[in-house]
Amino acid sequence: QTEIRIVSGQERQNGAVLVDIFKRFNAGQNRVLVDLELDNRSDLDTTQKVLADIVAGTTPDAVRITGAVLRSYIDSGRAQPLDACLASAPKLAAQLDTGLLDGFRVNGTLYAMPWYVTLPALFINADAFRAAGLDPESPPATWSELEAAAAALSNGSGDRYGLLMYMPNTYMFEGQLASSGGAMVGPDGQSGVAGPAAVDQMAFMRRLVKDKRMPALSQAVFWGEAARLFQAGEVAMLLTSSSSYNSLTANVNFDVALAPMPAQDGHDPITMASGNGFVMLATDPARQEATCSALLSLITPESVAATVRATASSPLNVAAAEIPELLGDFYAKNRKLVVINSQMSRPWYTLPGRANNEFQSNFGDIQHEILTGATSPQDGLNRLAALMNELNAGQ
Amino acid sequence: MTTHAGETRSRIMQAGIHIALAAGAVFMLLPFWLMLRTSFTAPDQIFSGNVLTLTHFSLDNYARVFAEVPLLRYYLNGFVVVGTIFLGQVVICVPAAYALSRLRFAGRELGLWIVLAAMMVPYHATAIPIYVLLSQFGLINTHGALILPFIGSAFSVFLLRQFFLSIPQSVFESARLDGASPYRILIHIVFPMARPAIITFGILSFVSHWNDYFWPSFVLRNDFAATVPFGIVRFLDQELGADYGPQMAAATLTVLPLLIGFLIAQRQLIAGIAMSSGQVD
Amino acid sequence: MTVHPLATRIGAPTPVAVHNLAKSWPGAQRPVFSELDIDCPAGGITIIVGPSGCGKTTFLRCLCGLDVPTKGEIRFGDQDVTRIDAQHRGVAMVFQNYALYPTKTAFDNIAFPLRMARVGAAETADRVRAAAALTRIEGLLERLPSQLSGGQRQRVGIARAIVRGPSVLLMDEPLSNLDTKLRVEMRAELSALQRELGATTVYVTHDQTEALALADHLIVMRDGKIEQQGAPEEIFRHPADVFVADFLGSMNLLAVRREGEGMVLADGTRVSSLPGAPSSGSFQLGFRAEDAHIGGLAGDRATLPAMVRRSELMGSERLVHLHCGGVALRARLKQAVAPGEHIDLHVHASALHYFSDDGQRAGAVA
Amino acid sequence: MTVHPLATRIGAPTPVAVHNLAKSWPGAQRPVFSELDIDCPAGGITIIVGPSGCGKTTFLRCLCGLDVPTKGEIRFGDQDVTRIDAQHRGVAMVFQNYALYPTKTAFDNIAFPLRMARVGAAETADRVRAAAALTRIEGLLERLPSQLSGGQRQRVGIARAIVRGPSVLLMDEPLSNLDTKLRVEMRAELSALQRELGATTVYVTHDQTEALALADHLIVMRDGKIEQQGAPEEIFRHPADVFVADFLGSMNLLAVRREGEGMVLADGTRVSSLPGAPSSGSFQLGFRAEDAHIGGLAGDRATLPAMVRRSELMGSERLVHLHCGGVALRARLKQAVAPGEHIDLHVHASALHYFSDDGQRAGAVA
Amino acid sequence: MSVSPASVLRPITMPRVGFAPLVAPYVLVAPLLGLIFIFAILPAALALFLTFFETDILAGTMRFVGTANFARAADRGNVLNSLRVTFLYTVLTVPPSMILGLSIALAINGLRRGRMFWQAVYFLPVAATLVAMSIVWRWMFVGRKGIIDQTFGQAIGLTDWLNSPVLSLPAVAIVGNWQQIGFVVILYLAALTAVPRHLLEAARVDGAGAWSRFWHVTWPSIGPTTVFVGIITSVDALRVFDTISTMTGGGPSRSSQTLAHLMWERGIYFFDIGGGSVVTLVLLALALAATAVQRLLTARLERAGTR
Ligand SMILES: Nc1ncnc2c1ncn2[C@@H]1O[C@H](COP(=O)(O)OP(=O)(O)OP(=O)(O)O)[C@@H](O)[C@H]1O
Ligand SMILES: Nc1ncnc2c1ncn2[C@@H]1O[C@H](COP(=O)(O)OP(=O)(O)OP(=O)(O)O)[C@@H](O)[C@H]1O
Ligand SMILES: O=P(O)(O)OC[C@H](O)CO
Ligand SMILES: [Mg+2]
Ligand SMILES: [Mg+2]
Repeated sequence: QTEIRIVSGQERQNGAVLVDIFKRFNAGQNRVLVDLELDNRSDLDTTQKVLADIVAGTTPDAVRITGAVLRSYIDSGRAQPLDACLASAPKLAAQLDTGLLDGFRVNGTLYAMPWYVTLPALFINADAFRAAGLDPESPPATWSELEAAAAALSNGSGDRYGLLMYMPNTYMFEGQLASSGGAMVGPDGQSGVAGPAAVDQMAFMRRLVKDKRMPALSQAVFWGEAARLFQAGEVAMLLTSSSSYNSLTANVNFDVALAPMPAQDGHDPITMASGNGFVMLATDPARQEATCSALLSLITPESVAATVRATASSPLNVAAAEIPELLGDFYAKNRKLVVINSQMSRPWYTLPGRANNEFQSNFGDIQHEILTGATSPQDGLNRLAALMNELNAGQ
Repeated sequence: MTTHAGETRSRIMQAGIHIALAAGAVFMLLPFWLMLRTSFTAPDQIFSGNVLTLTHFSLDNYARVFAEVPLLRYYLNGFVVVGTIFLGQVVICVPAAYALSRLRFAGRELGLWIVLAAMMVPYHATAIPIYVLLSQFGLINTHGALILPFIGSAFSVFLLRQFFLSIPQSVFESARLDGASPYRILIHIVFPMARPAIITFGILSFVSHWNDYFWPSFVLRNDFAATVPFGIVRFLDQELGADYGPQMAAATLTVLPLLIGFLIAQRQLIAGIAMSSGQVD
Repeated sequence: MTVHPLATRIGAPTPVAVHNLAKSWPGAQRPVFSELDIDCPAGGITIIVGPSGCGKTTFLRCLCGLDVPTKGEIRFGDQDVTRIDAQHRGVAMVFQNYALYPTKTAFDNIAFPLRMARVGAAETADRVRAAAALTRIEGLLERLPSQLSGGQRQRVGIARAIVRGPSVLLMDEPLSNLDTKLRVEMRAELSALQRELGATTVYVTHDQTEALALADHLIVMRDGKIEQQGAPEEIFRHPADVFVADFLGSMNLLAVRREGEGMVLADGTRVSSLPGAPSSGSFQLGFRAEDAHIGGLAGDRATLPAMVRRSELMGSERLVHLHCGGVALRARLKQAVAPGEHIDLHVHASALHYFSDDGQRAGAVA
Repeated sequence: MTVHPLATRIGAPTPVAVHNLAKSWPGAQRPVFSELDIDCPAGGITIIVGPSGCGKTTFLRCLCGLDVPTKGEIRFGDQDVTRIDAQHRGVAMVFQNYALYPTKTAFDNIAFPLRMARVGAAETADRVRAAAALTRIEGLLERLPSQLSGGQRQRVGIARAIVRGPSVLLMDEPLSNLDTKLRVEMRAELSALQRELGATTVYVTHDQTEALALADHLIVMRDGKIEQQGAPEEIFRHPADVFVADFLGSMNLLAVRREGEGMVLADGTRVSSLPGAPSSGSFQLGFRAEDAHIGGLAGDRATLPAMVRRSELMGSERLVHLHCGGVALRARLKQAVAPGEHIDLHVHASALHYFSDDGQRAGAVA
Repeated sequence: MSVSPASVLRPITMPRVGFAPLVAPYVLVAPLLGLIFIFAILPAALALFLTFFETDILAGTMRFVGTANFARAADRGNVLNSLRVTFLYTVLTVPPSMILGLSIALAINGLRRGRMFWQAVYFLPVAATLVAMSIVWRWMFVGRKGIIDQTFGQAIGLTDWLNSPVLSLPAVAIVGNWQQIGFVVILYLAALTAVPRHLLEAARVDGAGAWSRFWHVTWPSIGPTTVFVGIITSVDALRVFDTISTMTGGGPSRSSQTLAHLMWERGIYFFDIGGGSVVTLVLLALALAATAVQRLLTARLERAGTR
């Protein structure tokens, strides 16, 4: 029996379901035993540990990652291709949503066994909507509607805001940018983050902040505050990842409605898909095979169904959504989620090599400076673009 | 009469000091009150109403902590880890501090410098090499990883050395003349005398390792050897924000044994430090 | 079991001798002492007196091995122990500041050297009790040092030093913290005890009374030099110089000039002359307070006119402070005198000491 | 003659008196002292002697205001100062353990009370120099206390106390750490200085020599009670009880029975009888070491057969330890005697003291 | 008559002891120095070694790059900024902790009753779990709804601390003070109990008032403790990480990024081991300087014989 070690962070978000999946896997055969290590912190901390493991020579066989760090694993040559693995289970492979699957490929090679994919959604405090004379059933779809609704929902004194539509990373930014016709990387291979679409977006958000329609949160307090503001009824619309669905709806005493991400007037929304998959680090063929078999158990219809129920993510395995006893009735009961899953999406861009974190962190800082008016949108984004080019060149 | 005037004035002074201390105590205790208040408030009430008052008393958060976190195991681990570190420090640091303060030998000044420099090295700076070392010995995920790096505590040596310097050299010389070897001096004279100082650094060592989160989170991958702060972090998620209720309940449960311990050992602590920093009668 | 050579003393006490001993502290300009040659009589008490800071404690520390001399050798019997570690020298020492173990009871403090020598429990108890009895602390054995008064602590220190019957016993001002009555008593006890134990004892004090009372061999030190050594009586009677004369028994000293047959003090006061006085032009005249008298005195004598400044009662006598030719003198008199009174002091010729101008003994007492 | 720079107090010296003073420590079973009535003569020296722990220091602390008495009143002149804080009483004190400020030089230590009183720089320097001269530490003014020997520290402490010319000066064993020679000299200086300053002085010591030498008014304390107070000469000559007799001048005491005309010691040794001895069946006989003689003595006298145990040189005399009828005695003799020798001790009738069995004075010295 | 003491106290033989006195000091310090070598010196040396390499842990490669890491650190590394922030943080924590700690200790020391109670109250934060407490503090500092903004912040017109490049560092410093004041109080209380009582009394008799007594007696005698506290708090300021990481993440815009945080960010978060090592080097240099200062100061105090 081969024992393989799989590491995953974000225990609160999806740990329980992962435990279930591998428990079933372990029970279902006796060639491979999965030793799952969960850790309840960000993926960043998980990566830090994996780094230490690599140095120490105790590299795990697979590690769950998000798109944000996928490139680091690939570009360093650590991540092992998984095309052959997936091909070894043709039936399952056929059931996968090819669009979502693309998010896990780089230059045509599959580097992570997909597990789930989340898209953004506009979380709406339906009670507040009604109180402000708005209809949660017809949520804002464009920036101008968004701004109008935010104006109606905020009291302008900084106690109640209408909206929170950014993140301290490029997840939301890139979605808006793509929707407005921009791109992170221009056709010339240079950074596109200082283009007019990006500047427009930042200027729009700065206006919302200035008018007290939207709070400006710094990176460190962002995640806790964003959730708290929404749950406490201080922000009526929260544009965030749908993976927050369960936790955001659990601890509130008001109705939550969901809507697709709004886009700039005159454009169709394009959202970023945040992939959650497993990178294989094992290099020994026998271990690779064992790891492969374990990872394949993640994408069975049953597993995907369980995952979707737990995380409100998009179903990777199309079969799962179609089989009534798996997800069919889930979507019947949670119609809101259908709305989210029907958004157009693209994989979330990350910088190559080891540069993404540094870029993301600088993005968060610069965005905060722009939102608080410490720097102008154009200046800030120019700085960001310069850094991005430098980082890309350095890899 | 003068008596009365004097008495009254000193009474007013005393009352004034108490009031000033109470005002400062608000600052010191407010976070604790928020912690307690949050831990006793039902999850959906935490952000509503006045955050300073406790209106919706509930034990749900504690129930969740006990349900979701193997707190007893953490306590046990905590005591094992902290206790072993303390014993190790006593065994390693007391002799070294004695030698560095009261024995003459070539290289003593160099040894002192090494100890002091080690006390200053920020331990995040050396985390990865230490990790590699521990893993070479298969210690990752074990109690050993939480214990070994802290046994050679430069801080304890520093504190103990201050203490030994305050003991007249003639006491040690006298023991030499009485025919005791350095080892027997250590056992018969130094250890009994160092008791107050040992208690002092014991409390400080206990507090810092009981509460340490960085290191356990770095070298542990599962609950096997996890200490109590793990229980708190269980309810913290970088991307979703914190689950404040249970988290604060866990924090309360973490601090509790320390507080009880401190209240018991308080008198000794002061006495020990008093000796480390100066006069012995 | 191997027996330590130093501990095999059977019967004969160990003589202690130092030869050409010097000690300098690193960085100090001058040595604490140098070229010290001392022979401590075996089984006797050698007393070192001298003003504060003259190197007494340092010398003791070299003897017991706590400090290493810079030069010279230390011999216990036939053995050169100069480089032997303190722990092996088998000497016992009573420290100036007691140096008791604060966490041990008086009993355990006293028993410590025995424990270190792995002496059995019964013998330990016997010895501790004997040492405690000698130092009169039988009732205090269960107390911690912090519960004892200064004098009691000192006695515990002495008991600890004598409990193993050391062949060499060093004491650094062991009685300085006792009151006069107890000091006199303890002094007698210590002396009796020392004779009985036969330990070669080196005893440091700055109290000349104690020094004269106890010494078999007396050493007067000053700034790391030996001013005089020998039998105490001899030193007292024939001090080698004014320092010794003054330090032991505070001699009155007057600078005098010869003038014809007589002697004249600095301010011109005449002093009746005497046979035996040096013939040099100027010298110093010394006599002790107890050798001055008023009223009839037969035989050769010097007479000094003096004025009474103050009189102190000293038991049955008086210590009278006088002025004579601008110099302050002291006399121990039976008679009561009033301040302001003018009297003639008589000193018997045999009680007069003469020193040259540079302080060396010049004439002999008859 | 110029006025001493330290003696700048104007007006008559302040008498210090305590009435019915008592002090108990909280929790202690018995008070340290109670019902103390003392009148310290204005401008004179009152000396308190007594064994360790009898309450001397505590009494001084009440006088200077560091401790508050439990009962009774303290008066400086006409003023009741019982409740006035130490800071404002204007008394100066020399502490038993020096209490020098370790981070200040000797100069700054001495100048401290002047600085606190905002005395100008020039006057401060003058006064400090005068006080230093009196205590003979002129050369040490730049040193820190840690660089001074024990005796030098004590002198700095004295200088600090006298520097502001206090009207009330308290000294707690100010000379205990000096060597005999210096002690005798300092004692004289202190006494002269005190007369010049005219400060009412209360002086604590456990050295009876010092007590007799300095006191204008002497108080013998024991366990918080006054055993006897009065002129020192009077107390020395007529000790009220055996405690005083023993403590001041360590009197030899012998329990005797009348037997017919003679007196018999406990072991049956006969002592020649004398007129003036009490007629009661048993009592105690006392005499001082310096009143014992061997050889011819005219007039009424007691004769005691004794055996020499040990002889200590004490300058020109010897302190001889003797055995007489199972009791240890001391005699100060001029003659040299050998241990083991049997001698007859003679004591003049006028030097004999009689005490009843319970220790009270029974017969008077003629 | 009883037995003569001398017959009881006859000489005893002393057992022979080997070379113990010569080797003992080394035997006693060896375990400690061994552990320190393994767990502090060696890793620190390694960190220094790595400054000259570009290390990619994921790829497992190491490339000698000379001083390139230093150049990058100077250029993009924000080392200067972090030096400034660290210095500022030191200024914001060391003197206030010491002054407040001493004042509180003096106040408690002057009490007739209730000393134990107040001691415990002020020590409480020392015993608290910092991970949990910094979350509480972050929450207290949150803009508008946080307690700070609602009370004190509004009163003095300083709000939304954590989002402000000016106030975020003071916010962390407040927590730093809160955490360590109790420790300082305890250290000073201990020192105050050791102030020789007779000196205070002597000063009283010499006519010194409360302030003079403090300045001339108490302050000099707690000198060694002051040095000790200064060193300890400075070292803590050099290493501060946990509160910064949970409360501000070094932001906004690096306004609260101390050296320790920068070291972590570059070395671990940005996968830039070489760049992180450069920061480590700076930190170690500061630590060594602090060691030297401490050694000089205390060596002088030890010699001055204040004890
Ligand atoms: N460790 C040391 N380093 C440098 N000098 C020292 C040291 N110990 C003592 N001394 C100096 O050596 C000299 C002799 O000191 P020592 O202690 O022997 O004097 P002492 O005769 O015992 O005096 P006292 O009667 O005051 O005890 C003094 O001047 C002293 O300052
Ligand atoms: N603070 C205190 N609390 C309780 N008892 C005390 C205190 N200070 C002194 N005493 C007790 O009061 C008694 C008198 O002490 P005091 O210091 O006055 O003695 P002393 O006559 O000065 O003795 P010595 O000659 O040894 O200095 C002693 O029995 C002592 O134990
Ligand atoms: O948690 P995920 O995978 O939905 O990630 C999307 C994040 O919110 C982007 O940081
Ligand atoms: Mg000495
Ligand atoms: Mg006293």
